[in-house]
Amino acid sequence: MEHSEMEFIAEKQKVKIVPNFSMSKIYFISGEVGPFQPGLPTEVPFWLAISLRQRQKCVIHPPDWLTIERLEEIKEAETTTELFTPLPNTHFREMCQLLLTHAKPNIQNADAVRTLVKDIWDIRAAKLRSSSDKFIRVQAGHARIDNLTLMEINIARPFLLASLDHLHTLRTSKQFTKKTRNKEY
Amino acid sequence: MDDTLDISGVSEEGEEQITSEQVFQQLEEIWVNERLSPNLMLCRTDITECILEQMQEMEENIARAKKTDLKVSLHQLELDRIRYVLSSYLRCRLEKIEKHAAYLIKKESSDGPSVSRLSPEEFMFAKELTSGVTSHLTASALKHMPKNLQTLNLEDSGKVPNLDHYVFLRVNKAEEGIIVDCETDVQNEDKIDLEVDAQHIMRYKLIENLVENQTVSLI
Amino acid sequence: MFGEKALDLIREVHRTREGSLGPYNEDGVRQVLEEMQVLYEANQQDVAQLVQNDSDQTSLTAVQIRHDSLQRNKRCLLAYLYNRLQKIRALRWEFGSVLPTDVRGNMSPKEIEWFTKYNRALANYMRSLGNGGLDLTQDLHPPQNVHIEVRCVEDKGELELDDGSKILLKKNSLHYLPRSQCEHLIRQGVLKHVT
Amino acid sequence: MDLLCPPGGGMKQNYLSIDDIMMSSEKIPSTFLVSVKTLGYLDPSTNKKDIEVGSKLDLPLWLALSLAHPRKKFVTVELTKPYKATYREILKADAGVVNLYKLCPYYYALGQQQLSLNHAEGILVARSLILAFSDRFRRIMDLSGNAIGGDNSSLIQQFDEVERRLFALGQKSLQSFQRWEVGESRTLRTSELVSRHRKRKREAVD
Repeated sequence: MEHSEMEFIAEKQKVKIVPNFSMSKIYFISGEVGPFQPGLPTEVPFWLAISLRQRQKCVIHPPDWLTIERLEEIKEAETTTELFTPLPNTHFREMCQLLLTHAKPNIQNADAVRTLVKDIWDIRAAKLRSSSDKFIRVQAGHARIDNLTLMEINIARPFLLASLDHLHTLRTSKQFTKKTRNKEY
Repeated sequence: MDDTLDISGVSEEGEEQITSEQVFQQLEEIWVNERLSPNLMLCRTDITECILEQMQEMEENIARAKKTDLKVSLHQLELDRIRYVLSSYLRCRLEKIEKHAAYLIKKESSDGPSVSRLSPEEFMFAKELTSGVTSHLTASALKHMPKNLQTLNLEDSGKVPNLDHYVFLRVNKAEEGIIVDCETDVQNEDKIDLEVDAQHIMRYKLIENLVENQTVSLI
Repeated sequence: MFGEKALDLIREVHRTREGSLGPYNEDGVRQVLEEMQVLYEANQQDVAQLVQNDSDQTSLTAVQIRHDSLQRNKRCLLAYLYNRLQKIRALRWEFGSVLPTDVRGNMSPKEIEWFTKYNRALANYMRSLGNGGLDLTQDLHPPQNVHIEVRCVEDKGELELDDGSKILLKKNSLHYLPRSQCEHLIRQGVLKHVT
Repeated sequence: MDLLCPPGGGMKQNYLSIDDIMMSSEKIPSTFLVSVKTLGYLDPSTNKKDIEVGSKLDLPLWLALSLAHPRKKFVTVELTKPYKATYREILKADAGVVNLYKLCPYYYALGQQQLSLNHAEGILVARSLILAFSDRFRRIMDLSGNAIGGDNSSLIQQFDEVERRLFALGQKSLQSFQRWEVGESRTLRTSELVSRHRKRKREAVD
């Protein structure tokens, strides 16, 4: 899928906003939100938060995990283990991107946060490359990939899956030689 | 204004009530699965028709309402989002149907109506498509060939979905003893258990029915 | 070797696989069909002789080679035609139901006929969705805003919007339009999305 | 990807595939076990009327596969050079530096096709193909992940057709991620086919 579609799916996630207007509940097809009271925090899907923000109708509050402290912990964990550590959100990258774009004033040390997110991302990308290589080398037919986030999967998908498909046809044809070696077909 | 835009649960005769929210969630689920699976998945007109109805109702409400109203424009945005998911889902199906039309038509008659992959409209489209391709190939080449070479069997020469394609998946419901063949030199079967929330890479063929019954989701 | 002319057609498709549709090679197709006719007639003669003298293994092999060559030529021709249809199909989704004249100029009359049929089948299907139909050639990207700002790249005359209002698409004019109503025009390069 | 269809049942599936047709036109050294009446002109090395027993001819794969079929045995075929022991050894030593494209643009696919010709070495060839790909995988992955901006055309030239497709897939995904990262994917754009078409038209006018 397109990366922008991953973002689109991530925009379904709830985020805390503080509105500056009042409005009764909205009954969307995809669920109800509100009511809205000026100054009273409420949770809405991200796409709605962005739209309200663009009209200067609210401020968006970042989730607890988008802090330097928490991200440094994650980075530390990511560096010290060989496996992928669990990230606070399966849409980690998309959420960070959306928050840094639309909730920047409410994020403390936004630039440092951005750098940390990038660092974590790069460490994991390197890990993903070496584990993909290992996967191909041992010729396993199956792998467990817990804690990989959806964007990571989406970036790796076309290349990795096509490579696995290629390897699979090579292995199938090897079996084909074995099966047909002794008999006419 | 509020009341006109209120959408209550959708009732299906004799079945438990499901809300439009749940229907939309299901649409998103089948959308992603369809996008990531190598073959055409079972047809879910129950979901798409329900969504189309909901969308139409909302469109009518919006058309009646004041354009400048904030709430109306938010509803419009949601509508655009839903239309995107639905269009992308149906478009993806159409692409697969075009690719495997002859195969799907044949399968439809061999599988019987209980496991329909094509909606009646999709079936019609597939039919028109294969007949168009056949008559083009016949008129442009086959009928000018020696008699014994004029046959064309699109089902046989057409493309078949590659069910051996690898996929990423996440487990929704636990399932034990899934066979994943370990294809090293020694061919022996390897079994694994699927734990909830675990993520795997394996060949689609091994879990095809688990995707259809939503035990696992493609990611 | 037999089948070389047919392979030339295939190479042609291979060379232009990333690009637009090349001109229909009517001459090439005719030459392959001619080669097939020659192969077929030679085989007819050999088979007639084989019937008279069934021990003649040497012409049996020749028959086999010509038979394989006939099948090969057939496969190449069908693949040539089929892959062109695939490309024409892609053009339908990019350009819309009316193709530019020079693109049409590269199509054979039968390909144009196929294109018309494809258009009709697609339109029938899209019309069947919901009450008012659903245009699947739109909404190709996830929406962000209901309205977007666009600049007109060329003079295109009047555009009537769904709500009945009309706007004039004049070169370099700026407009704020519902995304759903200008997506096609952006894809076709008439409007440019300004951000 | 069409190129990724397994051999064996693959021919039917690939009937209309351009790549498969290109691949099956590769030449296979064959020796005739029978003579062939009147088709001597197919052998450019002689002026004889017939193809005689023992004639050596490079036949396209599609024809070699048929004539070498165990039920017919009209010809015997030799494993083509790039799959023989010498080359297998080179690949084994360092698969990464070999220019596969030069050996055969469809290196893996042609190798697979020849397995079905019952060469005694079949299993060795099959193993060599698998090892070659596992060895080269990392390089293809890394290049497709780093190639943005830089000129890697010389390195890509060493990739066979499948590898080139894989490379393109990886690169496309990464480039589109970078576009997304800077917010460019939010802008609606003219379709690529349309812009290419317009560009060509402009060039034609100039």
